[in-house]
Amino acid sequence: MPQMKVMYIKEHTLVAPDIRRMVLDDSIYARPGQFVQISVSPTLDPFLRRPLSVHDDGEGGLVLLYRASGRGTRLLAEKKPGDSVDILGPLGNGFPVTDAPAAILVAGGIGVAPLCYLARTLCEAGKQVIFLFGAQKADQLYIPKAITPFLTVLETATDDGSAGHHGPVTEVLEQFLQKGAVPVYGCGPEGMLRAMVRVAAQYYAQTYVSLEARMACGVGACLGCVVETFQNSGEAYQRVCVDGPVFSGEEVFR
Amino acid sequence: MPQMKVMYIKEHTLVAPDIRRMVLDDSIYARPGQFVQISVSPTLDPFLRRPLSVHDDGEGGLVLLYRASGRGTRLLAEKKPGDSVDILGPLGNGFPVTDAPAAILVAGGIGVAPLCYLARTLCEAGKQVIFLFGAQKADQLYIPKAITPFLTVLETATDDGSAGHHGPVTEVLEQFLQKGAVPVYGCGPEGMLRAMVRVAAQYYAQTYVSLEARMACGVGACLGCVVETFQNSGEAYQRVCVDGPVFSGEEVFR
Amino acid sequence: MNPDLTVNIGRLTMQNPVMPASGCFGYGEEYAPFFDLSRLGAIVVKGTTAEPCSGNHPVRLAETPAGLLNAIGLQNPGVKAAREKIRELAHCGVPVIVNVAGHSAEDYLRVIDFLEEEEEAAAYEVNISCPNVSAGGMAFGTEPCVVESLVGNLRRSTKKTLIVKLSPNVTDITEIARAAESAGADAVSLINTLLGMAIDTATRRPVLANITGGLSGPAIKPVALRMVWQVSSAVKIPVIGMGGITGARDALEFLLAGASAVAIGAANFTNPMVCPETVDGIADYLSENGFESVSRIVGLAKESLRPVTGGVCGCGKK
Amino acid sequence: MNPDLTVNIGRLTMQNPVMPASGCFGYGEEYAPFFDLSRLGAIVVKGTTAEPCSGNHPVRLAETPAGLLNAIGLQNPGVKAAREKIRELAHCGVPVIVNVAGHSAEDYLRVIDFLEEEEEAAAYEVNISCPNVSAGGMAFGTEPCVVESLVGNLRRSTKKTLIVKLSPNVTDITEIARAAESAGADAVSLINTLLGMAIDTATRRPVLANITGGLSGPAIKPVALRMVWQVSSAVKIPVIGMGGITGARDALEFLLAGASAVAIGAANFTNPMVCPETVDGIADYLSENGFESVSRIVGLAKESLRPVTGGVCGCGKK
Ligand SMILES: Cc1cc2nc3c(=O)[nH]c(=O)nc-3n(C[C@H](O)[C@H](O)[C@H](O)COP(=O)(O)OP(=O)(O)OC[C@H]3O[C@@H](n4cnc5c(N)ncnc54)[C@H](O)[C@@H]3O)c2cc1C
Ligand SMILES: Cc1cc2nc3c(=O)[nH]c(=O)nc-3n(C[C@H](O)[C@H](O)[C@H](O)COP(=O)(O)OP(=O)(O)OC[C@H]3O[C@@H](n4cnc5c(N)ncnc54)[C@H](O)[C@@H]3O)c2cc1C
Ligand SMILES: Cc1cc2nc3c(=O)[nH]c(=O)nc-3n(C[C@H](O)[C@H](O)[C@H](O)COP(=O)(O)O)c2cc1C
Ligand SMILES: Cc1cc2nc3c(=O)[nH]c(=O)nc-3n(C[C@H](O)[C@H](O)[C@H](O)COP(=O)(O)O)c2cc1C
Ligand code: FES
Ligand code: FES
Repeated sequence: MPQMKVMYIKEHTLVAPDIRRMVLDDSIYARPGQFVQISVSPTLDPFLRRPLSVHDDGEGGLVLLYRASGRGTRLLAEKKPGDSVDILGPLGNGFPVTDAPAAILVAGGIGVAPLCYLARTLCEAGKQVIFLFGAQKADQLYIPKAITPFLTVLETATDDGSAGHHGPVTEVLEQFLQKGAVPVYGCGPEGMLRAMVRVAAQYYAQTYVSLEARMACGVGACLGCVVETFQNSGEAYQRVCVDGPVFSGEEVFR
Repeated sequence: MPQMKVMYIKEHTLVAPDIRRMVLDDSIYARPGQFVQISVSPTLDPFLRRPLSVHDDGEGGLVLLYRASGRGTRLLAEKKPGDSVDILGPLGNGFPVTDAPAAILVAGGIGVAPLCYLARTLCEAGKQVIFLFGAQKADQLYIPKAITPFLTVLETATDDGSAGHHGPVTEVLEQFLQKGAVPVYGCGPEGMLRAMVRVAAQYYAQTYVSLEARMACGVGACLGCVVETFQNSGEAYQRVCVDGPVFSGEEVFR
Repeated sequence: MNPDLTVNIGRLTMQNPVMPASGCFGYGEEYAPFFDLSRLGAIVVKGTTAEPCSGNHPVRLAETPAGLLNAIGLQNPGVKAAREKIRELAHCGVPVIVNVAGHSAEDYLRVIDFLEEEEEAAAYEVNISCPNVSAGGMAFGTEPCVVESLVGNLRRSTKKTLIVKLSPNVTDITEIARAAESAGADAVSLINTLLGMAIDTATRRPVLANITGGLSGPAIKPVALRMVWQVSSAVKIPVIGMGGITGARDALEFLLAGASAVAIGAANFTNPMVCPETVDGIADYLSENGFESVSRIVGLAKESLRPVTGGVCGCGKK
Repeated sequence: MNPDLTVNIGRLTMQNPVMPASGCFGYGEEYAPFFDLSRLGAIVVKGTTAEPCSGNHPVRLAETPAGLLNAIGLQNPGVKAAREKIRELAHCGVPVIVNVAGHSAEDYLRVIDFLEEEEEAAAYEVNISCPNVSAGGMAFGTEPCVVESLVGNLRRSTKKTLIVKLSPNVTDITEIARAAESAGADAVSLINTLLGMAIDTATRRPVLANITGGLSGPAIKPVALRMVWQVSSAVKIPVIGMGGITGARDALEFLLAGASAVAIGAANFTNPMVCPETVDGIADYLSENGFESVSRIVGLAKESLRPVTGGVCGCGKK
């Protein structure tokens, strides 16, 4: 059940260029893949909350990882430890956990945010976690040290070759799929997700993608955040905020 | 010449209930009675700057004294030392300094703000300064300790009798006017200023009042802040921001 | 003593003057986790059409200064499926007002015919003002004679409370309000969204797939308030005011301007508790200022402008 | 290479497309301390009437969410005194556009007659859209036939560039724009303020002495942009866009929507440097995106929507 809660910032650190990690003083009992709507200003401008994935949650408090890109997230970036933020969440469906003994997680850029919490959860459920992380260049490859023990494999790829594989992360994905078709979870730019779903389909691997959409309510009431889905008979719009943000790959890309 | 300047907050202290003193790291070379337009938020809401009097200015930097009353000033109150503020100023005409060897300053509530700087300036020019300060109750009678050496006389009055004279400050004014008609400077609620001008007129004392008006530009361009003035032939509107905020009493009250 | 918050709109009695606006509260279920829905005066559900409607292509939303553009475009499951949701919602013990939409006069009639026997549909709000559909919608709401004929038809088809929702995108909204009144509407509600747009300077394209959308939120409050002021002087039927309300103070402005009740739209998105908070805030204001009922303040800002005749003072104006 | 920012509006050539809007920049002198006024494309001065006009009673201003209500009401020293100020301003080397206002058709003609021989008055902007005066003003701006006759009269009286400033408080602004065009206007400028109001819940009275006022500032940008988009498709003469511009990004939205130039109003109050900053920002955008002139991006957001015909792909819509 989503709640509206005022929380206090415990830590707020710049962990990579433009990327910040915010640790809050309370948990919201979220599942991996769920998100929150965070209020970035106490005034009427910017007007809307901003959707941010749960990067981690539990006893240590809720953790967010975000890129200060636009006006709202840049305002958020100015907050200091001790400041309060207003959080609505947990929202959305979250990643499904299958029976498979292993999973491949494909992160693109800031799409790494929700996948870290998923990685920890899968590992703690006794599964092997293959974590593939692509970004434009090396300095965007931020992965918290605390996460690495949960990963069976961590491979990176960069567009400019400044770290890991030189090329799209989906090329690395293909190598791992050749070893066995396990569920593939992805979060990142749409182009990456499309490629990921296409590659996985060749190996009959199930895919789950976490999508982004412009949101107003975040709870399913405004019908603003819809994505076209291709289920059963023809097209239909589903709400990214409650029917998603996680969809199975074939549902949204074809 | 007014300038737009980003300054940093050196001190920001609650000095009386809801009343804060803000010391900035730079001077704007203001005269007593001038004011600044301060931006209270980096966002588009609240939209307008807020006019605040120069409480002091000089080597120690610009000092403001304000009551957090509405939404904008409450946002201002949240700023911390080290934060920046955007200041437009100095604006307005300021208090005229006459040849008279003494002056009476009548402050009502937060109207004390500009009169402190005037008191210091008059004293430094070798004049006697009779400072009369009225408020609703004792805890609103804030006067900075640094100012008291500049005052020849300091008398207070409260509506509830919790400090000084029990009754309107203009009753105290009358006692001093009986001793000799010197220029009277006032800043405070309109009712107090009207009474002050009426009382002073009985003793043929010249009055100067600092007015408030809702402002947009603060520089004379929008014609939004006008007050009706009664000069020469009939009524006319004058701009509080550039023709004022200081007017001679008979010009604006009759 | 607690002030009396009751409001009557046609045959509908509401325990307080606050309702979520159409399209901004789903069918209530999304906000049930946040507060007890029975605290509301009423609930207005999403624009309902005779047949299911898939709405506009995304992108459907754009944030603007203190506001929000939307181009949802009447996505709804159709009146048949909506009926089930309305029944469920009515179980919460709050009157449900059905926002009726269509692309033709016929469409509106079909929705009303379908729901007429349903006790759970307490009233209709006829949306002649949606800017986000190509045919119908706003097109109906800008010509007094068209409004009069449409509303007249609906009036003959229903005994329920009939509210007509007006578009602000007109030269003279009082003209449209009077047309609705003379055709038999029990109340008017206003304003729907202002037609607006946004352009993305990076892609150099409109942000919304639909190009234009409806502007709502605090940005439009001054326009909405002015229209409520004008319309409540032009008609005798009650006015439901909305447009940018974010809490009790805004709601009170609308009541003082002449609205008998208020609806809250976009602010639900930023604060899911805004409706109950507004109810409480109105009650507090009435108590603090010694008004025994909310009806006492409806239009009060107009009263104060009336010159006091034969009394002590003049009108304050020279 | 520096992009070419030149814009032509009728006979008027501006070195860049940015000007302060009428009523928001006095006669320039107030902003001269902040920057060199010759950096502007033009300056539009306050609404000028034949006789001096004292304007409305205060309170004249009310802040609203991301916006500002004003009810100044055409306070100005009259065309005779204004001429002196215009002469002084023209010395700064920037074209002065005189905003012409009046309470009758006769009034407008008198202002133009008086200024016609003045070289310093480079162009007229005819304000048929001021919401803050009881007679005239907006009343002129809402009926196409009234607009056509008024503008026709003025056209016959002047050889100077004639810009007609449109009111947004109408059902169909393109109708009014076309009337101005067919009567011989060289350009239209839009939007003037939206009619709005605010109520003080403490005093339970309207904040403005005039009760209603004109809404400007970022809040109205989406409405203004939509109208510029519509009007620039409906007429062939240039459009000067305004409403809520606070910097280059906003200005670019208007240019992309079809405006040939832009005016900045309320934002001058919060940032006296907004005009020159906007000029620089537009130049930077053009350079960064490889456009050699500002005219290349005028209306570009519409181009991108044109289906590519006979080409590789379809229109992107199913
Ligand atoms: C379910 C979900 C989870 C997300 N998780 C994260 C995360 O963990 N870390 C992270 O850095 N980002 C995440 N995003 C993207 C993040 O929401 C946007 O970067 C952010 O909203 C941009 O706001 P802004 O104020 O910086 O930009 P502005 O351009 O000022 O935003 C204007 C409006 O557009 C919306 N918007 C702009 N970009 C996006 C976008 N990419 N997705 C959705 N709305 C957008 C904003 O929310 C706002 O309403 C997530 C998005 C969604 C939908
Ligand atoms: C020349 C001048 C000097 C001033 N000096 C001081 C000072 O030194 N210390 C101090 O505490 N106050 C001073 N004031 C009053 C101060 O400007 C207001 O208290 C403040 O603007 C209120 O803003 P708000 O956001 O708290 O209130 P809100 O109610 O949110 O303000 C809404 C709008 O109304 C305007 N407004 C509201 N109250 C006033 C008011 N009393 N006067 C002018 N505009 C108002 C605001 O500026 C804003 O535009 C001065 C006013 C003027 C005109
Ligand atoms: C996302 C969204 C969807 C809406 N859908 C409808 C609708 O279906 N029918 C309708 O009459 N009004 C609809 N509206 C308009 C609102 O009911 C309301 O009139 C308007 O938003 C102004 O109020 P606000 O500023 O409080 O949002 C919608 C508004 C929004 C923001
Ligand atoms: C204080 C003020 C005074 C104005 N006076 C005039 C005027 O005299 N004539 C006119 O045509 N428009 C006048 N306007 C309207 C502006 O020129 C402009 O059209 C409008 O404010 C929208 O632009 P903005 O949102 O950038 O302010 C005035 C606006 C303001 C805020
Ligand atoms: S954001 Fe409102 S339905 Fe998804
Ligand atoms: S505030 Fe604009 S003229 Fe005074």
